Formats: sequence, C-alpha cells, structure tokens
Amino acid sequence: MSTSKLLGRALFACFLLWAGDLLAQTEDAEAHQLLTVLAESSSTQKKAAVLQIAGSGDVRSRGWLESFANNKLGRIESSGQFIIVLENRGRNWTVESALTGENLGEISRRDIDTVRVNNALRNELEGILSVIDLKSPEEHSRLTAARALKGSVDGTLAERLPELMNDEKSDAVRAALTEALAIYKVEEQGDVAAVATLSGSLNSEARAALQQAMRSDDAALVAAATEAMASIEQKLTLNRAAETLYFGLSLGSVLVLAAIGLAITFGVMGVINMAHGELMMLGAYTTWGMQQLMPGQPGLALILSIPAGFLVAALAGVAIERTVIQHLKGRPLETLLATFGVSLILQQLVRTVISPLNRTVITPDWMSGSVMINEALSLTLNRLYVIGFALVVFAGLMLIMRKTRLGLEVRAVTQNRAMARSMGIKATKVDILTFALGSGVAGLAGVALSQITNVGPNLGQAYIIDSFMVVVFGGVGNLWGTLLAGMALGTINQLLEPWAGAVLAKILVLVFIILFIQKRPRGLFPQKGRAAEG
Amino acid sequence: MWLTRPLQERSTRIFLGVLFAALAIVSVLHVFMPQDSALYVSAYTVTLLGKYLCYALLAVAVDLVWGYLGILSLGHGAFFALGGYAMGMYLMRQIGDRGVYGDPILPDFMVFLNWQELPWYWLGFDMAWFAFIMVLLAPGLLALVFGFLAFRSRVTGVYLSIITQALTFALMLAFFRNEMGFGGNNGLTDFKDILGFDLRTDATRLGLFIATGIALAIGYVICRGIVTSKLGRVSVACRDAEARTRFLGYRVERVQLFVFVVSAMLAGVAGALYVPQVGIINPSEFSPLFSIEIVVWVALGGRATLYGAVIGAILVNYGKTVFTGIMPDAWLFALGGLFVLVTVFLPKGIAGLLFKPGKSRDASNTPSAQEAAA
Amino acid sequence: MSIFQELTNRDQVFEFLTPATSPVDVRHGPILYLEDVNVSFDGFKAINNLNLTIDDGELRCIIGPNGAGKTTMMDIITGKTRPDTGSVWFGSRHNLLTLSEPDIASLGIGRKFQKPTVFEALTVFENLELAMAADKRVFPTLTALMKPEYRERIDEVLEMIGLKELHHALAGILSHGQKQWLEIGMLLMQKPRLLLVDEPVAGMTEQEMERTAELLISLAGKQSVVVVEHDMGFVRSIARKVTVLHQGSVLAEGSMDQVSNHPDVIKVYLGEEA
Amino acid sequence: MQKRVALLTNGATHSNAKDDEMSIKKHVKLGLSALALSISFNSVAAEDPIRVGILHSLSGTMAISESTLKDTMLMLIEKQNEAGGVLGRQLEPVVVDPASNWPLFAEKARELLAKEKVDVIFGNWTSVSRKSVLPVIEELNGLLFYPVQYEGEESSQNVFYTGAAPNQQAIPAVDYLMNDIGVERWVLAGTDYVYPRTTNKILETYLKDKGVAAEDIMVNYTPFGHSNWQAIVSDIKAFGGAGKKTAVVSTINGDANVPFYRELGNQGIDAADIPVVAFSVGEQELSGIDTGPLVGHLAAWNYFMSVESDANYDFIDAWVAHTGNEEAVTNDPMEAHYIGFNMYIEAVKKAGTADVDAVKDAIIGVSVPNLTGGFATMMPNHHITKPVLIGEIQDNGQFSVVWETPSTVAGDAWSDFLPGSKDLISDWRKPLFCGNFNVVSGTCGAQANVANK
Repeated sequence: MSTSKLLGRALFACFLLWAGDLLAQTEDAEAHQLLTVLAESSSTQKKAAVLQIAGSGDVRSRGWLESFANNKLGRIESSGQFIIVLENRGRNWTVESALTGENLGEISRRDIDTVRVNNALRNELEGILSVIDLKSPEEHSRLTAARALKGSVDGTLAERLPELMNDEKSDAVRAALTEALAIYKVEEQGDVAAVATLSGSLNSEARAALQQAMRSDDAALVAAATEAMASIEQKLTLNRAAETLYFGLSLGSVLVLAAIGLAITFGVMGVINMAHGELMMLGAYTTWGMQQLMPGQPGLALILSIPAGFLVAALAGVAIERTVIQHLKGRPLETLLATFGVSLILQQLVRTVISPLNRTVITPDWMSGSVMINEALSLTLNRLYVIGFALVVFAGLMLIMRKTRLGLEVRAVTQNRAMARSMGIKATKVDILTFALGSGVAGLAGVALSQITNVGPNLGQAYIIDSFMVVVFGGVGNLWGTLLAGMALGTINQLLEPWAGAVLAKILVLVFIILFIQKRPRGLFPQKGRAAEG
Repeated sequence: MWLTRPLQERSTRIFLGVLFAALAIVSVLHVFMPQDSALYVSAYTVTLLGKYLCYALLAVAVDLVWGYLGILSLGHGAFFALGGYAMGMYLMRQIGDRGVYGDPILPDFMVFLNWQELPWYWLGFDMAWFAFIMVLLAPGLLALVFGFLAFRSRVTGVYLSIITQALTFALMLAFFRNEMGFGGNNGLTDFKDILGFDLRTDATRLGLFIATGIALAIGYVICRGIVTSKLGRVSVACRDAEARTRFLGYRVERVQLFVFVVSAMLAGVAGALYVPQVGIINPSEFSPLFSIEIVVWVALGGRATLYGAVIGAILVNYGKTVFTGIMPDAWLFALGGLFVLVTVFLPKGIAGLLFKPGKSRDASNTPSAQEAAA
Repeated sequence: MSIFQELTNRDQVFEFLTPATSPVDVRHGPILYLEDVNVSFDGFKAINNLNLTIDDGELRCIIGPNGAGKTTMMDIITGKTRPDTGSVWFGSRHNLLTLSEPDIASLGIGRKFQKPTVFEALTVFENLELAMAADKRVFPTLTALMKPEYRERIDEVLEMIGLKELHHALAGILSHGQKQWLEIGMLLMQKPRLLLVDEPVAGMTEQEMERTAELLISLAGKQSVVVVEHDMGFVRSIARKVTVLHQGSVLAEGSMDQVSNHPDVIKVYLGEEA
Repeated sequence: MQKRVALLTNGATHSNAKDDEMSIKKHVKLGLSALALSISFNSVAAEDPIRVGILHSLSGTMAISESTLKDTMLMLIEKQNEAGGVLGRQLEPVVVDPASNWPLFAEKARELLAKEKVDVIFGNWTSVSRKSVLPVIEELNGLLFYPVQYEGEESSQNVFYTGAAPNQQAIPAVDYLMNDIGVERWVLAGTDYVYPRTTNKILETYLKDKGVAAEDIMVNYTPFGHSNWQAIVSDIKAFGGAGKKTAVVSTINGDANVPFYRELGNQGIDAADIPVVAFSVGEQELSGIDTGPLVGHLAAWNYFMSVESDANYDFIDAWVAHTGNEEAVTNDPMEAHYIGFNMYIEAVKKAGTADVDAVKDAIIGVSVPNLTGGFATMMPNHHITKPVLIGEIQDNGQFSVVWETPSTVAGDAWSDFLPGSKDLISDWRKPLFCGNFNVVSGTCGAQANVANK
C-alpha cells in the first residue's frame, strides 16, 4: 500500500490547491526555481518537488506536470532554459519554452537534458491530475477519476468525499465514489457496515480490501467479509466463463477470416493455394501503406484499406491465376508446390522492397481499449470489431455465392466444367473471378490481422496451416462448414489453454483434427453423391 | 528374388557405378592429396557431400511414396527428424561425464533445467544397437499408426497431404516444448564421438560420408527392388486407378501402408546419418517448410525415377550452398521461381529432360525382360 | 492315390476344400440376388426397392435409360456403394454387404467399368499380370515371380483379345476399343464366377462387336455374365433374358421380345426419344 | 558520399584517440598483473589483411535482427581501416549467410575457419545457433565474439561473450522492481526456449531467496511467434488483481511481443498498474510497434540509444551516415559488437599478432570504452563488465533511462542460482585454464580435457 500512502500526501496538497484561489501566475524566477528543484533533485526527492509545483497554484503547473509525466519536460544544457518538447523523433527536437510558451524551433538532441520521470512519480502525478479532474466539467473524466480513486483514498480525501458526492450529479460517479470510500473504510477502519456496499463488487481493490478484512481478528468483520467474498467469487466464475467463450469466438473469427478465402479457392476451385497467407500479408501491408499515405488519421486509413486491401490481394490473385494456376488444371497437388514457390517469392519481395522489419500499424482510438461490461469482464474492442468483420465478410460471401450470377456460374463450373462450358459459361473467366474473390477475401483478412498481430514478412506463414486445417475440418467446398469449423477450433483451443497451456492446446487441436479426418475423411459437411466419389 | 532383380537392370548398375566411383574418388582425393593441392578435398567438403547424400536418400524415400504410390507426403521431414533424434539421443548419451556439468548420466540441458533423473524414453539409448534399432522403429511405428488410420479410412490426395503436414507441424510444436525432454529449441548438440570414434577427426568424417553413400546405395536398391516387383506395379496401379485395383482383389490400403512404412524407415536412416555429420538436431527439421522442400527436390529431379530424386536433392542443396554465400536475397527468389517453373513447365523434371519422355518407367523392367535376365 | 482321388471327388462335401478362385456356394438357387435394395444420394433415390436374381451360368442383359441406376447397381454389388436398406447375396453363403471390394473381387466377381479403366502407365502384359488370379496379399505380391504357366495363360488371353503383338506397349496408348478388350481380358485373367460388364461395345467396330458377342456367349454357362448395354442391336444379338431398369427399380423382365412389347417399356423409351 | 566519409573519419579519430590513451593506461595496469604473459610469436607479413568472418543470418526469420549486426560490423571495419587498420594491416570482412538455419550455422562456421581461414568471427544471435557452431569453433580453434544477451551456463576458451549474462540484466532489473517500485508479486512470462527457461529458473530461485512466496510467482511459457494472448493477459490481470503490487518479467521473444503489448493495452493494463520489464525488447523491436499504449513499460539492457554520451552520439551519427537512413536505430547487441570489435583490435595490438592463441591470452584484461560513457573489461571467464540500465518506453520508440547500476557488473558465466552450476567457475588464465572448474571437487570439467588434448 506504500504507493497509496504517498499518493495521500499528494492529494492533501491538491486540496490546498483547491482551497486557495487558483490560477495566479507566479514570478518566472520563482517558477524557474521550482523547475530547477524538480530537475536537479534525485528521483526520491522529486516527489516533494512535484507537490511544491502542484501547491504553487501556478496556471502553468498542470502543463508542466503533464509534460513531465510524458517525459517531455527538459532543459537546454547551454542556456539552462526550461523547455517543453513538442516533437521528439529523430535527432533534432522541436521545443517551446516552458515559462513563456514561445516556440524555440528545432534543437539538437545533444543540447537537451530531459527531466527524468519514472513509474512511481507517474503514479503520483496521475493521482494528482485525477483528483483535479474530480472537478472537471465532463462526466466522463470525472468518472475515470473517481474509478482511479478506488484503493488510493486516504484520510484527508475521505473527509472531503461526502461533500463531493453531495454536489455530484451523475449516479455512476457517485456510486464509484461511494465504493472508493467504502474500500477505504474497510481497509483502514475495519468498518463492518461498509462491507455491505462492497459485496458483489467486482473491483479488484474491493476484493483486496475484503481479503484483508477476512484476515482481521474482528469476528463480525470476518463473517461479513467472507459472505461478501462468496457472492463475488460466484459472479467472478460466471464472468470467467463468459470471457473464455469470448476469447474462443474471437480466435475463431480470426481463423474463419483466414480460412474463408481458402474455402473459395481450395474448396470451390480445388486449388491448394499455399500463397494464401502471403495474400493476407499483402492486405496487411496495404493497411500500413494507407496509414503512411494519410498520416494523422489512422481510422480513416483503416476503413479505406478494406476496399484497397481487397483490391490489391485480388489483383495479386489474378496475376497468380494467370501465370501459374491456369497451367495446372486438375493437378491440385502440383498447384500446392507452385503456389508454395509463389509464397516464397512474395515474402522475399516484401523483405527486399519494403523491409525485413515489422511495420507499425496504428490502432485507431475507436478500436483500442475495451468495452467494460463490468469491472471483471471487459471485451477488447479490436477483437470485437474483428468478430463483427468476420461475420460480415462471411455473410457477404454467402450472398455472392447464393444470389449472384457469378455464384451460380461458379457452382455450375465446379459441378461440371464441360456442361457449364457448353451452356455458354466462360469457364476461364469464372476461374479468374473465383480466384480473385478468394484472394480478395484473404486481403480483407490481412486488413483485420493488421490490428491484432505483427505486420511483417512472416505474417502469412503463421496462419496458412491453421487455415487449411479449418477448411479441411469444415468440409471442403462448404462455407458454413468453414464458419462452424473455425469457431469450433477457436473455442476448443481457448477451453484447453487454461489447463494445457498454449502450446499443448495447439498440439491437441491438431491431433484432434488428424483423428477427426480419419473418422470423417471429408470433414464436418462432406459433399455427397457420385460426384464426390472417385 | 525381388532384392537382386534391380542389380540386373542397366539403370541401377549405372547409378551404383557412378555413386561408388564418386565415393572412391572423394576418399582418395581427401586422403592422398596434399592439403595445398588444387585437387585436395577438404574435410569440410566431405561433410558437405555427406549431407547431400543424406538428403538424396531422403528424397528417394519420398519419391517411392509420391512417384510410385501417388501419396504426396508433406510430413516426411518428421520421419527424417525422428531418425535424427534417435541418433542424437545415442550421441548425447555417449558424451557421458564430458558435458560441461560433468554429469555422468544427464545431458547438460537436463542439468541446468535441474531435472533429477533421466526420462524413461531416454533409457537404452546409451547402447548403440538399441539406438540404431530405434532409428528404424521410431519413424516406422509413427508411419504404421498414422498410415493405418489414414489409409484404412481412405484419406487420400489433398486431404492426406494436409494431415501429413498437420502431423509434422504438431510434432514440431511438441519438440519445441522443453518439458518433452528433447532439448527444446536448442535440440541436441555438442556430440563427442560415435561408436568410439571421435567425431572431430577427419577419418570419422570420411567414414560417415562413405557409410552414407552405402546407405544410399542400399536404400536405392531396396526401393528399386520394390518398384520393379509385382508389388511395384500394383503400387502404380493404386496410384493411377485405385478403385480398379480394388476390384482386382488387391488390398490397396495394405499396399500403401507397406510402402509408406518402408519409405518412413529410409527417411529415418537418412536423418540418423545426417545428425552426426552436421552436429545438431533440433525441431526445425520438423518444419512443414522443410518437408515441402523435399518434395520439390523430387519434382525437380523427376518423379517416379528414384535417380531423379537423387539428382534433384543434390542439385538444389548444392545451389543453396553456393547462392546463400554470394546472393542471400536472390536465393529465395531462385528457390521460389524453381518451384513454379518446375511444376508448371517441367512436370517430368530433369530426368524427363535427360531421357525420352514416357520412359519414366523404363521398359527394361517388364516381367519378361527380367525373367530373361534372371 | 485312391484316397487323394476320393478327397478330390468329395470336395463338394467338404466346403473348406472348394477351389480358392471361387468358394461361392450355388447349390441352392441363384448365384446373385438383390432384395429390396434402396440407395439415395442427397435425397435423390438412385435405387428404389430393387429386386434382382441372376442364376448360375446365366447371361443376363440389363437395359434402361440414363439414370435408371444401372451403374449404381453395379457399385452396390461390387461393394463400392453401400445401400441404405436391403440385402445382397452372392450364392447362399456370402452377404456382399459385409465385404470389402477386394474380398468381393477375390470371391470371384469381376467388373468391367462403363468408362474403360486400365492401368495406363503399365504395359498390356503387366495389366493382365496384375489381374491374374493369384495370392494378392502384400508380401506374396512383393516376392511373386513370373512362372511359365502364368505367361502361357497371359499369352492365351492376349491371343483371345487380339493384343498379342502390343503386349509391351503401354496401355495408355491403346485405342478406346483396344482398352475395352484389354479390360475384358483382365476380367478373364481373374477367372471370376460372375462377370459384371458395363457397356462393353461402346466405341467398337462392327466385327469387334461380333467377337465380343461370341466371347460373352461362350463365357456364359461356365460363368454367369451380367451385361449392361445401350446398344439394342448388340443386346438382341446376345440376349436370352433381359431386365429393364427404370428409376432404380425393375420395370420389366423376360425375353427380348417380351420386354420390347411391354407397354411400360415402350412408354419409357418413347418418352425418352420424344 | 563525401559527407558520409567526412562523418566517419571525424567519428573515427574521435573515439580512436580515446581508445589509444585508454589502452596505454590499461597496459600499465596489465604490466603489474600476471595476465600479459603473451608475446607475439610468428608475426605475419604486414601487407596481408586480417580476415574477419561475419556469421549473421541475412535471410530467414532471424534476418530481421541479425542483418543490422552485419552492417554494424562492416561499418566498424570500415572505420578501423580508415584509421589505418591494426598493426599496419587492413581488416577484410568475410560475410556468409547461415540463413537462420541452425545446422547451416555450423557448416558456415566451418567454411569460414577451414576454407576462408578467417582470424576471428563475429556472429550468431540465437542460443541454438551458438550451440551449433560451438563444437566447430573449438575443434578448429577459432575466435567467436557473441554479441547477444544470453542464458549463461557456458564458457568456451574460444568464445567471447560481449552480451549480458543473466546477472547483468535479469537480476538487477528484478532488484529495481523490488526496491524502487515495491513489486511483491511476479509474473515470469517467456517464449519456450532455453534463454527464458534458464533466466526464469534463476529468477525464481533468486526471488525465493529474497523471501517471495511460491504463490506470488506465476510462470508462463508460449511458443515462438505466439499471437493469441487473450487468455494469458487476462490471467496476468487476475493475478495482479490480488492487491499486492505486481510486475511482469518478460523474456518473450521478437514477433510475439507486438500482439502481447497490444493485448495488454486493450485489456487496460498500463505501466502504472502492472509494469512489464522486457529483456528482449529493444529499439529495433519497438520500431515495429505502435508505442502509444506501451509508454512506461520497462526494458533492461546494457545500452540504450537514448543514452546521453558523446561516444553514443558519435556512434549514432556514424550509423545513420552508414545506413543513409535518418530514422536508423541502434541497439544493445550493436554496442556489444562495438565493444567486442574494439577489444579484439586492442588485443591484437597487445599481442602484436592476430594469432588466435596469442589473442586469446592477450585479450583477458583488455578494457575499452563502451557507449554509455564507461569502460568494458574482458574478464578471465570471457565475459565482460557492463553497466545495467533500466529504461522506460517513450512514445517516440525510445527508452528513457530511469535507473542504472552504480558501477559496472562483471558477467557471470555460471549462475549462482542454479543447483547445477553454483559451484562452477570459469578462468581461462593459466594455470587454471578451465571453463567449468568445480570449486568444491577442485576438478575441471570436460571442456578442459578436450582443450588439452
């Protein structure tokens, strides 16, 4: 609890800061003095310096503290002038004066001493800023601030919280504050009444408080705490189960995305496209490229990369179909070898043309973080989007295959090439389109993956085998099979992982597939009839 | 007798002649040429050639199942690696107390992960004969079980290829795990000696090289014996018209199983000879990529010829040795391009270029001819 | 000697002594009979309550429009397709539904496919060699040697199917008709008790057809032969008893004249022509 | 081109002046100590160059990390040659590509020593590749400088370990977390291979010695390139939710890190709640990550690009000039090569020859400047002295140093926290001349026997 104690002192200071009429400008000399202390004192004394600045009541203090927290507060060696770093990439940094705020342009890194910060201090600063935010006009930041308080309330704050709650309009915030206060009471005062408020709370600090209470020697408290704990544990196990399921589905959706394009090229055309993974890679790189093209708006770039990624991969697909696959009609095993060669070439191409290093793909704000169902169960946003995306893509493909002319022709050609031809269907055209479609979908998968994993030359290899497993397991040439198989394998894997560990889980899934194929050589949903024989 | 039959056919005699001549020349140049002479073959080259021969044997094994039985195995690397591990375990035990921790029983990696006693599956590997039997048995059994399941339920073609890939992939993940007790990613290494011969002496290297050459010869004759026997013709029948073969009363799945197991054992032997020469065995030998590469050697050399497989294996790996030196980037392009070109434009491979098309099964082994020779 | 004699005489009694080529027991009734057989693919009823009996040594022709279920019926008899319901017996002792293709084949049922399937990568000679009745387990096959009597038998058949001079050619280069013959030859090598012949004369010249007809007739008696054929002329030339299949069940059965005057048959065929 | 040469030369003169005066000081010291027995024997004709083998993967999975080390070596050699080489001989790089294939490493090492006849090899990254070349190097009596932090438990008379041993990275980092952050609960997460396994074994013992209860330690291993971290991260979250301050000690390797940090960020674990200290995440890895959500997470290295020292600034300038890329980053293994290379040069000067055995003797005790403003000395166990720095990730993909060891730490070949090796020491000076001397039994292990053959 050491941190919260320290934080306590910080908070105390902040309340002084509220009490006194704020926002007077201290003399620059004085300000300079304050910062010098901060800059020159050792990391242990820095805390004191921080409190001083917070206490100074200077308008600029908040700005200083923030930039300090972000490692952006520095000093020019030569002049000793304090600066705030605006841009700190490369060897020359753009800075502005900390006191006057005037822009000082670019200064070589060599002349800048940044004021060192570390996590301990950052905790302090967050505490301070959050308490200041308790007064902020927007409910959202008040709520986060209130949540942040849980487990770090101290005597001083505890006295002020009730009055704060009274003039608090939002119930959510008030609830959070009440819990924060209750935690404090249970922890520090062993208040039995407060235990009731905590019962059923999923907040980890609350749990910690209760556990501590259970260790106390006050029988009544122990009893109450134990009871409260029981109710919490129950809730937790439920949430755990829900979470695992969610993990399973999200992994499944990734598998489905990776495999569904293959289900088209492999399942419908009988082409074993080992370069499928690299087509995904292209999609991912497209996303990166788009983000490079429009710096500053990763979100838009990402959305635009959905069509772009599809297009790029599709075109690549057409190229592969024309140059390689069309020469290998009815020789599936040979397509495997040839396309494997293609995959090697594509990988090396990316390595030499772009870089062997992974590329940074930025996650837009609306995709990072998670939606909090409750304090024990929150669904990560990027995966949520991926699940949705997978389902949309699947639905789209279903439509194309079932409702459009292309879909009809594709099915015709796959059932009986000669017959379809004689009915005036251009088989070659259909082949190209089908393969382009499958490849394009792979591109889409790549766009999605860029938000989950590395964007690098090896992205493809990581998924190709899994994708084949999914398709084969689901039953070749059956989209529903692919969907079901992907989701099933994903969930099985996640169910196994807790007790088998990540590696063993994967192995077990593979073995399971191998055995399953023995039982049902044509997967979950096999194609029946004389066509499928032979 | 099916094993001696190949010795009467021209192609085999030529092959063996070339092989043994090469062995002899290399040995002579290595032993009798002065170090500085241009003709001198260094120990480094000898080991390199030894490695190629291991790959060649592996390729022959793959050609046997793919070329003559039509089973495209993308998991033969697994059998190769298993043989290698069996040998590696023997070599590990041979180190004895000369490991860095001087532990008489436990290999080093077990000591610093403080394992207390040797896992049961390591027992017996201190005895050469046991290890050498395991070299055949481990891959053989895996092939037997896997093949039995697969062929019984008539998993063929693409499906088979993909589950063989799953098989080797699963094994790779398994061997990466340190709990398995096979040294995890580091695998087995720092071998000292084999059958009492110090692995660091050139004499031992030459010995291993020659042994590999002989193994290749024997392997080749066995495969040749099978494919020129009636069983070989039944295999081809299975490859081209499985159903028809069944209606003739042949148990296709048993034919497939037999040939598959033989091939797996040959791969195991190749692996076992590979390990002492390169000095390390680790899970990367299980990687699906490697298994696919093997198939490409065969495709390049020419399917269903056996000697084509040998040519392909040696050519590709020689190219690798050369190109990774001078142009590392270009190498992957070259390899990839090779895959595409061969499969698209050279379905018969180099053998198909060298000899008249349609002779992939040379007429010299029609029964009448053999009996005439016999 | 006399004892041996006796044994050989009594091998009708001791069933374990029946010849390996075909242990089928035809003393009580027909050599093959199908009862209430049903098969459906994805809901489509390929075979619908099919009942059929073939007597020992009979030559039976089966005709019927496309999709009548002729080939599917053969698949069932040879074990390639398992019916949903019904029973199929070979002689009175062998329930074919419990046996695999190789078992059925070695029991003595030979099949010639609609589309001639020979082993194109093997020579004509080797094709026949593989078909030859012999121990077909793995190791015997591995160590098998070409005995003179085998070669004689193969040469016989080569003569019979007129491919003598082509015996070293790869089967792949044969003409359609020659492949038909080769496949028939392979049937003969098998020494089957029951031959299932699917469209034997497709792609054959007139005189080839005649020879085929002679061959099949000559086979009948020693073996039972079931011929599926479209070519009415050919059927007429060999037919004793004809069965008409339609929509997976027997529409009519009897002599060629009987069936060709059968009203349903006429309807079906005219219906088809129109 | 002009500009680049200019940069390089003045860079070169800079540090070389330093090197020389330093080495003089050193020589005096060494004179006293009994180390400098070596006198140069058959000194080679001055004209033929010293051949420097470079054994780093330029293709395959490890190319990402290793190719930059190849360029570093080329740069260092170029600089040295412009400064007149050593002993009046130029240095000649011999580059081969082991293609991230472990058996190939052994093969290429043999090629370098037997065919190319190189005097020294700089190379390897992964432990398995080092293990694979080790027998070859020892058999052919070569010299190998190995620049990457590794699991220790090895000391070969032919190998010089210029990267960190566990006691130069892991243990100080844990100390920092324990004392400065007040961490009481530990997650040891790593990729399942020998380096994390060993490091975590050591840390486990170390923590338990420090009185950490077994239930406060959670160990987890994942395969290479693991990408689905959901379950594990949520376990960590739960584990950290028990009230005590928790930290993750990550030995997660390369590609697996991006999805790992992403998942951390998305599940709302930030450095303030559960700091992650990584041993395998450097500037180069960060260059492939969106560092926004990572700010404040830690890494322990012996060098950061952000270190504020002139030597470092010169090095960075030279590197940027060499690669011609303004954004080019430097990292710890590059510094290790920088140190190793300079040590080799010093040793050759001292021995007056490039002869392997002479250099082996001469190099022990040699001390050269590192890039963090201090000096690195080659110890008798063939490991070097290094400062240990803890850095926090910043949003610009750099680390800001928040803590460093008061003085440099000497690398320990045999960890004191592993039962197998606590009694072992390594000292390659005569008379002991043993890589794994057992102080209890007073005997030397296998390596010496082989060496003495």
